[in-house]
Amino acid sequence: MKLKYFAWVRQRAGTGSETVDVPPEVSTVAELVGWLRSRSPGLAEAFQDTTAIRCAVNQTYVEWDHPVAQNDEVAFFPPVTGG
Amino acid sequence: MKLKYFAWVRQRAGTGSETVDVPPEVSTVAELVGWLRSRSPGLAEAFQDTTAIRCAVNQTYVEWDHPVAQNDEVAFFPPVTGG
Amino acid sequence: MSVRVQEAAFDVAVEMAETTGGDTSIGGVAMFVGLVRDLDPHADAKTVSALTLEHYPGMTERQLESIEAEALQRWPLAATRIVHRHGRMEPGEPIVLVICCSAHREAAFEACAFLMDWLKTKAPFWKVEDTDDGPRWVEARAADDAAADRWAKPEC
Amino acid sequence: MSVRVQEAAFDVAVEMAETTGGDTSIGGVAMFVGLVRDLDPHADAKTVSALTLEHYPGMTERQLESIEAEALQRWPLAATRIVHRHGRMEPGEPIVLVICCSAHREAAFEACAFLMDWLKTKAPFWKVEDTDDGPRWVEARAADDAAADRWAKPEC
Repeated sequence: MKLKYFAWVRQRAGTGSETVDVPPEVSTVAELVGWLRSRSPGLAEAFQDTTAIRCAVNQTYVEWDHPVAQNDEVAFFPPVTGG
Repeated sequence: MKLKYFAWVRQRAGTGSETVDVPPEVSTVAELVGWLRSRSPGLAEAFQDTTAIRCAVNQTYVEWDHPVAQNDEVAFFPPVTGG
Repeated sequence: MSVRVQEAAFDVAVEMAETTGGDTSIGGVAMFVGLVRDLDPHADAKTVSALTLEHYPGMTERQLESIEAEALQRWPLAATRIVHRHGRMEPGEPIVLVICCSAHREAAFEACAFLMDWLKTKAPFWKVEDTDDGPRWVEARAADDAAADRWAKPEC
Repeated sequence: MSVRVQEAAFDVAVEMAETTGGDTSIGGVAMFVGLVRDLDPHADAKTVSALTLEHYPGMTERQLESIEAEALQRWPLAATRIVHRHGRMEPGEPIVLVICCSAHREAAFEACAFLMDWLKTKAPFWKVEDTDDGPRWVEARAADDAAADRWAKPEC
């Protein structure tokens, strides 16, 4: 699975993107976040308050109960501030 | 009194501006129009349908009962179509 | 505060740079450019080969300045500009430019729409179109009066 | 239909000419340019010396194209353009440009405001400001969400 992090999520995670093998029991965004928290202190800090984090699967905004699969591109980032 | 005509009012009047001595009994825009109608066939035609004509006295929009005086600049024109 | 009536065309980028003038409190610039269309939008849609704009020198500038002053009073604007052309223009040419600069985009957008609505109904310009059937004076649109009127009413 | 994400600045006059493309059915061009402000409008108003915009390459373009397609569906537009910059910018520099061309000014204005509201809430860009206290991520504004939401509701 390809993971992408942007803005302060990226800074806390310590990387902008990584490719990971997720355990088979991880089937939703929420479960993925739970698993990511356990991987490093940086990721634990990045995902401490998930109310401030948005998710996109394959470049489309999704909710936390959205399914994730091995070949997906999953991105995490704060609410956008463009324009 | 300085008179100005614009757009099709100008074309029908046959001139864009003229300076006239108005009789002392002409004291409002409506009275001025009545007097102008009698001055030439072109002016009579220009002022035939006054519902389609707007008036400005000294470059400010006015209604037909607005007073006019000898030194005023009085302009007649159709509804504006700028922009 | 800046109003111009001229025959010459204008460059939007130059006008915008002059209007913002390097004021770094400005966050948003709303602009509108009116262009000559080749189809008369009114009535029977004749093809328009050229447009000539007549205006009332002196009163035009007064009217534009008064409209601009009202916009500056109603919205928190850092800078505004109105450039209106007169004379002969061909389809595709710019007729009018309105620029409104503000810290916030809502004020810039609203003031720009307000100014255009008022220009259409208050600025002493008259258009004559050269059509297949010869020259024809453009008639005022009731829709423009309605658009201008909405700024006089309380918001719904 | 035209969307670009780039580091380079843009020239409004060139972008406008390319967008209208000599289409003489266009009567009105509404444009909006967002500029970098030197004051953080949020919270405690720190002085901003520079802004860096990070984005999500790939998703950004998809999102802008989808927003633009929605505008083209909702309003009778002859042409639209969105140019959004990323990277480092200083106060006074342009960040974003939206152009909407239509036969009628109402459609051009509304679509332009709609696109800006959606850009603010949907386009995956994030701003970090260099302030007196060091770099700081700009937080999303509730007012921007409210502005975007108004397009989802029936008119009052």
